[in-house]
Amino acid sequence: MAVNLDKATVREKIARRAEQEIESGFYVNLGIGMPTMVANYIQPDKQVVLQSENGLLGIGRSPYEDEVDPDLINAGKETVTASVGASYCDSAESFGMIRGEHLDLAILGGMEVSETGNLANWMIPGKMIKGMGGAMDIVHGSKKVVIIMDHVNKYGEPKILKECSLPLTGKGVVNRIITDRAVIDVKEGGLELVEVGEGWTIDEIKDCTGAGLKVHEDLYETKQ
Amino acid sequence: MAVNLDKATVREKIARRAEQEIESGFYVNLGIGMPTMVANYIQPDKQVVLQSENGLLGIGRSPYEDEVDPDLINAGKETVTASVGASYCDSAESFGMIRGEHLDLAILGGMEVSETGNLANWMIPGKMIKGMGGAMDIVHGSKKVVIIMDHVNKYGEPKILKECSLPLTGKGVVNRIITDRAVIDVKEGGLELVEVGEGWTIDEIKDCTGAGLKVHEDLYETKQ
Amino acid sequence: MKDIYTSFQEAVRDIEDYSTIMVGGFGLVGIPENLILALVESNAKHLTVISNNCGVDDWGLGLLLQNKQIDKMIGSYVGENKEFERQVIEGELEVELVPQGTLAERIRAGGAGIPAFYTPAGVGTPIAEGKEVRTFDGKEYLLQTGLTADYSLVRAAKGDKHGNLIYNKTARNFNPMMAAAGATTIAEVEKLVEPGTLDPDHIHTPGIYVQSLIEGQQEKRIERLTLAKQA
Amino acid sequence: MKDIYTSFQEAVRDIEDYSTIMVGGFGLVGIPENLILALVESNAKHLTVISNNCGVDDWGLGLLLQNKQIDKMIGSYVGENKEFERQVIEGELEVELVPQGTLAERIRAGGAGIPAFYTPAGVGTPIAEGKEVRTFDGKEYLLQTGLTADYSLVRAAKGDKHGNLIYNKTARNFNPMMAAAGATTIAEVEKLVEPGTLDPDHIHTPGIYVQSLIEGQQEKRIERLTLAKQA
Repeated sequence: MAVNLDKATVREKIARRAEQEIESGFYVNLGIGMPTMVANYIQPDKQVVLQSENGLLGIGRSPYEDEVDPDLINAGKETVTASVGASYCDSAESFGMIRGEHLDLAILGGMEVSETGNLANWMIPGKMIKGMGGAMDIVHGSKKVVIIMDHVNKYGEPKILKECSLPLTGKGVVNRIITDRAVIDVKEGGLELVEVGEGWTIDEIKDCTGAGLKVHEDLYETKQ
Repeated sequence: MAVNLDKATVREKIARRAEQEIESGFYVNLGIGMPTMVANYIQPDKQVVLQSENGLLGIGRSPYEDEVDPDLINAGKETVTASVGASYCDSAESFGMIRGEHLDLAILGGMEVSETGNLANWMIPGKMIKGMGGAMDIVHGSKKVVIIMDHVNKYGEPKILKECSLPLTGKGVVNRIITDRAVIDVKEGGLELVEVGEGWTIDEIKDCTGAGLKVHEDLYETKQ
Repeated sequence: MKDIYTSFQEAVRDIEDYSTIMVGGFGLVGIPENLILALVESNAKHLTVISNNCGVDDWGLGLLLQNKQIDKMIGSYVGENKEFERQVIEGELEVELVPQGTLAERIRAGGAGIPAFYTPAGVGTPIAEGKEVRTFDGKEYLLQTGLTADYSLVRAAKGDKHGNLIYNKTARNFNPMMAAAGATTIAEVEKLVEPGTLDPDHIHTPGIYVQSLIEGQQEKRIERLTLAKQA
Repeated sequence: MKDIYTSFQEAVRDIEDYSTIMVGGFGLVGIPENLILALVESNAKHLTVISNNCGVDDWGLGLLLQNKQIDKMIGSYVGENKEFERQVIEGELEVELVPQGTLAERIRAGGAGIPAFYTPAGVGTPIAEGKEVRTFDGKEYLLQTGLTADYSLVRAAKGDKHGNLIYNKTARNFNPMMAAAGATTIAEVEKLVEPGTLDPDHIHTPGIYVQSLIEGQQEKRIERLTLAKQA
């Protein structure tokens, strides 16, 4: 049975599930928007270093008013602080770090994901193009790329598809998709449903997914 | 008339002439061996920054005994000091500086130079190969490359040739050759004799040069 | 050895119409504010600007846009600027979008004498159109070329009179690569000091890349002030 | 988060026969002296070593040579070592000579996920044999590939327990690029400090590149002591 939750609750739910992808000791890049929220839910016992592609390895919490430094922002252009043991670098080094696969995990937003792990998340033809920013580099640069997004668009249509209809950000780059309804892995042979959200059935997930889904043998419901 | 000078005097003579290539404000790379000696003759009124490809921009004088830092050497592995306003960098940055043509001048030693500006200065077939070090990069990296060497080898044979017989360090890279007997420029149409050393005639220089020489219209004798 | 200016107008005086200019900064952080203001005043037109972003409507490179000085913009994210959108739609402004890491690397390559390199970013995307795709070790990569500029305008926290620069925190971003990739690099520094004042191990941009310097004070506008909730 | 060792033997324990190892330093400056000594003791054989030089007969990588642990050496200048010469002539040791700037850039590329790039160095020389030559803007360049290693052994002046490293003067040289290009990077530091002690703007190698650290004291042998004449 479908579940109706307000938007903020949905976003928090997705962010909390995404947090479970982060292991202690990981270096992680969180994309702009909902992925940035994931930082708020990182368990305090995990030692995690967040990278910001504008040249900060070790993003700290938001600053108190008297701590604000206009020279210190994250890739979303929000004021931040640096964590203990952080370091700054230039953008070439920062993306060398990304492209060289030194990050353990990247969590990014998505518009569409295909069954072969193609990702579209940067432009809609006919709309003004704002630019891809660092997304096209980041999808190639992490040991694991996790996309977090709503399972369907505002018209109720699937965002997980056989083929993306939008221009790609990267080809064959996604490892896992986390939505408000399910967790799906991109495998050699196609998509695999690994978790079903509370209140949803396997068949309902299949119905709102635009590509074939194998069901993982140890499928379990998402714990909140 | 040929001139006989002891080796040290010849080297000093060449080094002093090479120093005249350096203008105030220049960034200069001096090769290992005789080129390094050029630093000793730089006029005190010239502001010159010497680059060492192992990561020092601003080589200073040799250290006094109590100034020696084993972590501070030049590319010839000699202990040095850093000049006021110097900076250190890694080898990739250092060669980026070189390759990106940020240096005004490189003065290097040579075994053979051809009339098209080819340089051979790193290996003699049949002898143990020690490696090219930074020479193959440096010859491509400066706005002007000056080779300093004896005009002839120990058998009295020309080292300036139509074609190099030794394996090349770089192709078409030399701008000027300074020897104990002459200064010769590499031009589009071939070699051009621009200075004749004291005690030498133009014909004598032509005789000991293995390639055709045009004579520069303002030819004058080297001032010592 | 370097030109030390006291007037920003003078610092940018030689920048002519049709120049290619790199401008440091990420968002509004680390931008050479006063050099940009002077460039607006200079009214140099038909510029090609290489910068990660294009400012906001009323600050940074947005001011050059308002004044219609830019013919072409090369950047990775230009979404903060309505005038930008208008000029693109009207066909007044040409845009080349480059993935941010590729942009950083192309500028680094330009300054370091690397004419081209391969990168995975953009394979299979619209960015790959017209570009060579080549496989190394079973993975596809795009050929990308180095970028250089006639002028680079950068901002640093400290600079000495030999041109050595030190940046503050994330204001470093694209500035060091641009300093190296400009035929003429003009550095706006918050504090200009005598040579020998800065620790040679702390220099981010070696002086060889910088042709002139000028000290100035910045507004340092904040785009998205985000504060922690007071406990 | 990082492995902090107190025994150099333990630090190199996992390095197996047939590993590819990058070793920082230029001449004897900036070499990880104690890690090399431990590697000699470990007796790991058939190593491929990537380093600008190969030590001298009785110090640095020369000790690995003496102990016949190296199958192949990739470097730019190997002329300070008689045993090296003997092994090459006897066919015991394979050598790949790479121009120094190309070596530095290949290692940087390896760490930065760039599979290949073009460089002018070596065009028209024996280095170009078997390599693609390509013309950009009328000038010829060689295609060179990135280099990575199973292990990188580097030395820094200071390191913190998050793996951030700061180098001293010209002891920096190849160490930062190698730190990034090693699948596992082991840092020998002169002084190990707590996170937060080092200024984030002064870090040369961000901790992400470093997997383990060990503090040790170095002899810092000088190859060519050159002194100023006392006035």
